[in-house]
Amino acid sequence: SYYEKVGFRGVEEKKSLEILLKENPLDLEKLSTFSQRFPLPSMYRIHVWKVLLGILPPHSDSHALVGGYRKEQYNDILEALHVMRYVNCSTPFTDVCLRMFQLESQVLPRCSETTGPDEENEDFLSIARSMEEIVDDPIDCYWLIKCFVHQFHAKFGDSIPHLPKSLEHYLSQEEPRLLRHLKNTDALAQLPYGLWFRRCFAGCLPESSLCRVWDKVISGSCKVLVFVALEILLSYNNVLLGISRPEGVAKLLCNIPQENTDAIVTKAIDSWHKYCGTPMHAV
Amino acid sequence: FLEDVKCQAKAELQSSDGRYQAQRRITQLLQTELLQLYSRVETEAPAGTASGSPPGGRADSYP
Amino acid sequence: FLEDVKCQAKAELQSSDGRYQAQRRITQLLQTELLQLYSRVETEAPAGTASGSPPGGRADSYP
Repeated sequence: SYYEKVGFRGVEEKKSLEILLKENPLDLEKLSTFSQRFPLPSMYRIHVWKVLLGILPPHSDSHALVGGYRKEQYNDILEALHVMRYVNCSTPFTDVCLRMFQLESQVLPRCSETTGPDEENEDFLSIARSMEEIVDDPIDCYWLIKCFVHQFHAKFGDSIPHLPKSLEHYLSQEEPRLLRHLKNTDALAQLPYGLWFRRCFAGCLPESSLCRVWDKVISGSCKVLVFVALEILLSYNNVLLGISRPEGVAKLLCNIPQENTDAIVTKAIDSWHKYCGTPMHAV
Repeated sequence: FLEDVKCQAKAELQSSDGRYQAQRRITQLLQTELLQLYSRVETEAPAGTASGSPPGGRADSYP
Repeated sequence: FLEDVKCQAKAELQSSDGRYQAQRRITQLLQTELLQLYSRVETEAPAGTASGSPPGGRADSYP
């Protein structure tokens, strides 16, 4: 049956990942390829993310040493922010992470400069809130947020502005009628691109679905985001065709029901593999 | 030769560690200083007087 | 194999350095904060009042 097949495949995948994780040094390219092709088993996800984001080095015998450094760095920054009263015991963890990130990037605002709502900070906080749901350990969580955000900007910063055009292209192939409708009602320009392509669906998808998308982003693809957006549009095709006000479209898409998001992500990854090819080399 | 490379790496790591420890001691001194200064400012300007923003309230001003 | 050892050493050194750099940022912030606080204390307690040690001479001792 389908489930047996999927279950069997899952076991095989888990075994091959375990083999990859036993290598010393770890082969980052193989690990990336694995994460591009298969969903990461949740028990290994955080570890693989930490390796792919460079929080842990490829050599497993350095992990204890480097992990110790990461922990000290975290504690040092946190302590200093407490002493300088940027944070206190009641500051939400994600706000603490933002201050820590700002301190490290040398953009911590001075006390006199009251910062208004800032888009970039809001994106950071949104990603941080989702990461907080995925990762239990606060030290791991801070490092994952920091390195995820950093890598995303460094690697994909130039591609992000082109993703809406790319989405339009694939929508024209899959559902030209919906594309026409969105254009005619001026909704196309008002799709929640920031939520999709800058926040990587943080605050849009529940964490259980989100981490399967982030597997792909962390292992090297931002294109997958386009296909998640595409599948969201396709699964609300009929509803969207009935909405003529652009604000209505945005409102729906910013608050999609959280029940069938797993199916949306599965379809998105399938069509991403279909259009962009499955990374094939050595696993 | 390999031993040589390993020794060099170890020495570099040790010097990085030394720099870190030195900087950490400075930080701790400055932090102690800052804590003392805060408590002095707060003692001299008890609640009620408008002496700029109370440092304690600072975290509140962030979202 | 030698490359391997070098890579490992480099990764370790980088993470140790990261920790040092963070300390440096912290030190800088603490210094700025202390300077501001000292100048505030001086403004609020003008010369003549005995409000502890004169902060002016002390702040200068920071680089």
